[in-house]
Amino acid sequence: MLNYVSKRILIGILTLLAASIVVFIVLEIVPGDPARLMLGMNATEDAVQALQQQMGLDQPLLIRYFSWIGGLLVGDFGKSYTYSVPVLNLITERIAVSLPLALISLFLSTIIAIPVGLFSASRRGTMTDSGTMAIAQVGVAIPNFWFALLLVYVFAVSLRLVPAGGFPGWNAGVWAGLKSLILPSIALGLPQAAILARVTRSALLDVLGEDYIRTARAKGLTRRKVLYRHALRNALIPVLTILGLQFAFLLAGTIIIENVFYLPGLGRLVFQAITQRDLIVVEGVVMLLVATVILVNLLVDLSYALVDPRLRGRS
Amino acid sequence: KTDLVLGVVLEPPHLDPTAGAATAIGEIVYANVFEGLTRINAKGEVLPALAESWTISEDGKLYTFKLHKDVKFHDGTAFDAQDVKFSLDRARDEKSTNPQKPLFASIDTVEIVDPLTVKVTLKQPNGDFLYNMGWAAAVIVAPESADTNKEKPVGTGPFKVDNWAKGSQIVISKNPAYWGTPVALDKATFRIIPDPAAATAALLAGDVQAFPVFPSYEAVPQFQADPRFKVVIGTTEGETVLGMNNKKPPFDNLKVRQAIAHAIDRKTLIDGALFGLGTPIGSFFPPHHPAYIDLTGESAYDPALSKKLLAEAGHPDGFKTTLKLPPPVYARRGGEIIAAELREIGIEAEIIPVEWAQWLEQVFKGKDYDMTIVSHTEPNDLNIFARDNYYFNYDSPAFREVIKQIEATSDTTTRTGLYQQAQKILAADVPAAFLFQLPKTGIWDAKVEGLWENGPIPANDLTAVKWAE
Amino acid sequence: MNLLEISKLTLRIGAFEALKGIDLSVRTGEIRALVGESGSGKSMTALSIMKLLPGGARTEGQIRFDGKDLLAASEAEMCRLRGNEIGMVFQEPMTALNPVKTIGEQVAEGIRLHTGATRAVAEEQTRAILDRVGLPAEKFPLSRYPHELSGGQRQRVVIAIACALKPRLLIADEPTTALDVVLQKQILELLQSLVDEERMGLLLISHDLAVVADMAHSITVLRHGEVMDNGETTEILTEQTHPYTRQLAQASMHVPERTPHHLTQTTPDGPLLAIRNLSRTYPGSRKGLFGRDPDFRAVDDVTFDIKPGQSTALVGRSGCGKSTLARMVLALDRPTQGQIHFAGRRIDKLTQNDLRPVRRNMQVVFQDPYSSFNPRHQAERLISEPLYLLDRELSDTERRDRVHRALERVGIPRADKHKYPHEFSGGQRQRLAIARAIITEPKLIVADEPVSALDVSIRAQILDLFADLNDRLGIAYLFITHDLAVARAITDTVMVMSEGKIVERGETEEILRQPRSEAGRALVKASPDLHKALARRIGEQG
Amino acid sequence: MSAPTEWQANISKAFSNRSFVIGLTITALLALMAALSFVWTPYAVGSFDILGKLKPPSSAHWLGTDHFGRDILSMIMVGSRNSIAVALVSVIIGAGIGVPLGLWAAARGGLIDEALMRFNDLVFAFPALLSAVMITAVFGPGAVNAIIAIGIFNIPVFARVARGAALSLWPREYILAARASGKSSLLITIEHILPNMMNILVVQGTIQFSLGILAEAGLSYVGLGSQPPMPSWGRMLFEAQTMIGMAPHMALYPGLAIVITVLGLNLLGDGLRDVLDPKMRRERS
Ligand SMILES: Nc1ncnc2c1ncn2[C@@H]1O[C@H](COP(=O)(O)OP(=O)(O)OP(=O)(O)O)[C@@H](O)[C@H]1O
Ligand SMILES: Nc1ncnc2c1ncn2[C@@H]1O[C@H](COP(=O)(O)OP(=O)(O)OP(=O)(O)O)[C@@H](O)[C@H]1O
Ligand SMILES: [Mg+2]
Ligand SMILES: [Mg+2]
Repeated sequence: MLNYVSKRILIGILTLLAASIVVFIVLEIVPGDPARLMLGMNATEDAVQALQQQMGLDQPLLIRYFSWIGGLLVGDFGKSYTYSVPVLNLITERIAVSLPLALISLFLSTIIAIPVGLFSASRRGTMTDSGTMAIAQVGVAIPNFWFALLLVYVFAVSLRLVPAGGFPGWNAGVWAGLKSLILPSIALGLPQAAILARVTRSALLDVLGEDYIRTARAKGLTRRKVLYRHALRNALIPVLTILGLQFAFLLAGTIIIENVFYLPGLGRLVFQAITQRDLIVVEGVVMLLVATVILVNLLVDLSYALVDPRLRGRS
Repeated sequence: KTDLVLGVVLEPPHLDPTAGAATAIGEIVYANVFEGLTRINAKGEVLPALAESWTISEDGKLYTFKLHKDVKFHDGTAFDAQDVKFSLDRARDEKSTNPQKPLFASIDTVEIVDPLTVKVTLKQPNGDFLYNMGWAAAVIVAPESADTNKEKPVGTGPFKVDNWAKGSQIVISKNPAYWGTPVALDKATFRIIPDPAAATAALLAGDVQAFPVFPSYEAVPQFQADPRFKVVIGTTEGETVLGMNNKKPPFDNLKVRQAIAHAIDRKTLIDGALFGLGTPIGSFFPPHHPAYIDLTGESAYDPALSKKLLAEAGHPDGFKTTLKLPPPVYARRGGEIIAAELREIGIEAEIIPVEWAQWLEQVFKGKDYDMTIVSHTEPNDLNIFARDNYYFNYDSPAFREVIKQIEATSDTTTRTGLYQQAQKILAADVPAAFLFQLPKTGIWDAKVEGLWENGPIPANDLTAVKWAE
Repeated sequence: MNLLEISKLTLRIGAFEALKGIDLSVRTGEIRALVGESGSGKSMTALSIMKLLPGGARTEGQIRFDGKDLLAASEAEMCRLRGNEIGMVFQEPMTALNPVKTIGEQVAEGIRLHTGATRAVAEEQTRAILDRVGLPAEKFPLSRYPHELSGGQRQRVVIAIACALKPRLLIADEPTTALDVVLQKQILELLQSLVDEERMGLLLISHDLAVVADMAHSITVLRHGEVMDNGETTEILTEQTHPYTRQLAQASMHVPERTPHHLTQTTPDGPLLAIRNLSRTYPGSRKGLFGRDPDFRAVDDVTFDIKPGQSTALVGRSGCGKSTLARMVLALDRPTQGQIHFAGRRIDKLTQNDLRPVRRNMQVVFQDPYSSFNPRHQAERLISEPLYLLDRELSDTERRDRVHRALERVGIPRADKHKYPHEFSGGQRQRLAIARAIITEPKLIVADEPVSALDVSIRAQILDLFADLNDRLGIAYLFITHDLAVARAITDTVMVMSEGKIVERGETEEILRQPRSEAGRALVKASPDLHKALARRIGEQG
Repeated sequence: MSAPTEWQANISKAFSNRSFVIGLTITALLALMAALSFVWTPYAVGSFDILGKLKPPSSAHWLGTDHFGRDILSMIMVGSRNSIAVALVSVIIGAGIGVPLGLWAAARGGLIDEALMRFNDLVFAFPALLSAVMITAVFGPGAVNAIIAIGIFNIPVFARVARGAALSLWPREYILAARASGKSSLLITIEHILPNMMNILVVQGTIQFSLGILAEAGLSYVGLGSQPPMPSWGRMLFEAQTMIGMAPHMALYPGLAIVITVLGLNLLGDGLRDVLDPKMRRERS
């Protein structure tokens, strides 16, 4: 087990390293000079050069790469070109929005999807089942940004129940903060819930076809008891897999949703940083996201072992 | 009520106007946090600021500024001639990263006469000097705080920066130790809302009470119809042009450029891209300026003429070209309309959207483009057509000569004549097709008073803003 | 009154009539065998009793359990009966247990459900029943998960679940088919003793007469959803009045006619296949941070010869390394140590290309007639695949001739060559597999359990075919099986394998009569044998 | 490919499958609409009518007009071409590169397999939209770059599916028999492995196709997809966003077009899976 984890962590680190090289190279060939962008159309050439020097952009590529990587190792993400504050500060400020957003949507989609999946599976073949699954099928097809648009139109513009967007900051109070995350979380979470509900249902149905379900029924368990006691836990593996994938997806989904609701999250930071050619911020955020995805995958794999004892002793 | 939430579209990268060109910086700090020797008011006039008065020598080369006394920076340090010299020298320095370095190019020396008097000697007379000293890039900073102003701006203005939640909002509050007339607001919050739809929603929902430069033209009628809001369509210094690469065939041919200019229907363009809110221009000059002359007739919409000109230029069937568009909505939407109109006369313009960084790199610096649409928002920038190596690749000795004369003249009537002469040259040479003056669409709560109606420079001067009873 | 009384049970699934008016009864304390070929409806009968039929199944007729009509019973009543009054054991021990629950939980679940016992009490009972089925808690703690048990042990857990509450009727649907003969014997004995002890009725389902002949008091023979024959075991087996029963019995005891001349034949060239000190190790699975299981020797220092035309059986319990050995012989796997010589040439180090002439002379038949063929190819293309090994490209007529000859030899009409695999029956498919193996006219065929997936009657036909080909074409066999009856039927010599080693070898008859090794004795003792069972029955009756 | 009888059986099974029939109908209508748009649309999509802008649906403009007075129905029709082309080509790219990679890894195992899995990890580790943003930052926005961005993400998906399917096929006895017939891995892969996983690939292809439509819409929505004058559903939504208060129809119809298209493809995929995927078939019986 330990061995497995350490191997996975090693692979994760190698993946991160590869990712860092890819990101660095890709961003290196992005056209556009951050210094010129900052100084604008009236700037003189020597002012631009002076600024490049200040930012360290005149150094050769390799040196910049290694000093950046070296910094990362000690937790120093470098200093933003445009904001000229440590990238880490920017990231931590933004994570305070993005992470709750992703987690709330994940929570939302889970608490909706799993009961719906169970409900549908337990009524397999009935009208309720097909009705629920038809709704889920439509849910899967809805692009989250469009859904977001409709939500804003209905709940913020027409009914004025919630703010249309923006984030007052957590110092304005937890409730105020949460309130501004409600619509975005729904926009992100509901389409995901549809996917998850379908996966839950089909995983349950797969499991319900297994021999041990028949054994359990032969013991005298009712259908419902079999569903909860035997099927659910076995169906969790595919559900967990999708949950893991979804988390990565939600993180990416925040990029669009944060723009629709003008939330100051990581997604908008990275978007803005790319247009401003604040490459060091882009690199930092990308590394963070990649690391998160790797970590989440690892956690999901470890949680498999929690669910399924067969995977506990594996190499 | 003594607090106000304002919406701004762009977040400033930092808050030091002497180190970055972003208009977003000026929109927060100009006149609120930082002040210069002079300042520019809502009408575009030059007024005294930290310099309480000045004298100009006969030859127009020596300016003697008398400074206000008892002025303190936000950190409590005193303001004096030392700071003025430091600021001006720093901006002119070889290592300077001031975005508007040309503003200081005419300065020869800066001398301290006494703590409240500064003498500035110019290399040659400059009619715009006092105006230039009123720009955001020319504000006075203290040597102690100059390097940290990006994050913790320390100025002499009536507001101090309280808090900056990156990506979300910037809060400024009243500076009780201000040397001048105290301001009415205790607190102002600039909320950053880049998305037009969100901006509309935020105003409607009352989350923000003022949007001095509202990003969505199409939503304007909706607010005009709503008595809760005041909608003010003002002017800006933004002459919007369809820039053409004057050295690159076929744009090196005057007839081709004329054909393009005549193919554009400014009314359709303004209706389609700006929902009717811009003013058409026929040359590179703001319509609100006293020296403005209407030259739109020179390039009136006439597709038949365009086709004829094209044929004369040797392109009877038109040609294929590209149109690089930076992100603003006037460019992207305008570009779509212009491309469609050019298609009518046979010119197939492929639309290439670019980001600002790319635009600066490829179009502005690299001159690697055929056509582009951009708004030149700097005030008093007629001279860009006289610059060497500017991205239009326009080269007219006659025009240069006129500009040189303007710069050396302080007399208003002479200048007016020269300005008009310059406008005519441009309208005839068509180095770019002149489209419209960008409007400033301000929308705010009907009870808010004192916000600028026009945008002579990018600023949200809050010194006179208050809530009506 | 009978404990279970089924009368005129008809079962329809969609338009298909799976059961057509079945009559069947089980008395208290009786062991009733339900025998029949695959698809005859045995499992459907069992599931009808439990009312656990697949969706869309409709039943008619009567199933009386202890006088109560089960078909009319509500689902709640059935839940009370299942596991309490009627227990069921399923065929596949590997999948019949929930992999994520401990065996303790799974056994205790039924106890708690029906008796409402506290956790502690239920645990006590669980211990007792697991102990009874031969899984004492000292050696097999309740906290074990199913994957930590072997197949035989899992089947014991399934039996423990079914018998935990001492049901009055136990249904065992092919409880041993997935196990090897030695385990099969143990499990059957366990069932027998449980039934004797508690005086349960047992409905024992099997496709093999020989398996049940020993145990059952009475037998019902099923075919195509109809009862063919029904009666006391002795009567059924000795008199064999019903033709179908006779057919089944004869097929079980079938021995192909062979001329054993090959055995004595010696060729000057020496052996066809010579294996010397062959071993294959699999790396041990990793354990924890530092350790790793020791390497596992699946085949351990094996040496033997096969002469041209000789038919050799390789027998042994499941997992002893038979298939591994076969794969190495076929050069589908490389040995860790040792040498393989074929027709005088060392082949274990040859490249794929150099192997071509060898492969031409050595073909293979696998166990599963269903997965041995690419479902997308026609019979002609399937069986001509090895022709690829010939040095020259065959003309179309030559190819067709060869295909026809091979089909003819295995007894499949030429016209069928355009059919797809799913259009053949299991037995026909195995004939096709043999046709594919002989199309290059090889000298050796390696057959890995070629008949164990087939019903007895079909098995007999395929064995005849193997024997015939051996006779007519002089092909040598390495015949892998765990079924001694099969070995006896068609091989000259036999090798007994145990834990990777060959522990005994010799002439088939002799070894099967008098095995000397322990492994050999266990195998022989456990093998179901209709002859012996019959003899015993007749002896008992006097 | 498949045995003819199997085909016939599948086809009749398919047409009694509700998901398949509905999905196929929607998809066929979409394809028809795209094809029709080449020869006819109610209005030309390049012509502006600024005076007639933002008109709600009427008999002249069934779905109303946009901010330039263009006919939204015509834009949606022409836009479908764009969506289909981007999604289809990126599926082809993904399958064309991913499937051979997956097959190769499954046939060789060992280091190559490991390398492929790590490559998959790497691509999967990047949030998709982020990479698309980076790719378009380098090459500029446009349909071709959207295709590349989406296509790159399809590669590991197909590689993984192909590898998984191939790994489950390799131990089959008919593969062993083919090996015993001396056939090379390449030949076995072509003759036996690939044809037998076609079903799974077709199903996966449908799924990726519908994901591609969604992805293209997302990219266009943030301005990274195909550029004007080519209409695109995502960009139509982007433009509608600021006008949702006065012209909700501008946001409604392109969004519905996306939802219906994706829904149709998903239903088709579900239906195909029911019909073709043996695992599901077993589950049903
Ligand atoms: N779910 C189902 N739907 C339709 N037909 C089925 C179903 N399950 C079984 N059958 C059919 O019912 C018949 C009887 O099947 P059953 O499982 O009882 O056979 P069996 O005698 O147990 O065979 P085996 O020895 O192979 O287990 C077979 O023809 C089978 O194809
Ligand atoms: N690839 C492998 N890796 C590790 N161990 C293996 C591998 N293949 C087989 N083994 C182990 O080697 C032993 C022998 O396996 P083999 O398949 O040869 O048995 P067998 O005698 O054919 O059994 P059966 O009668 O069940 O087919 C078994 O314990 C098996 O678990
Ligand atoms: Mg059965
Ligand atoms: Mg084996």
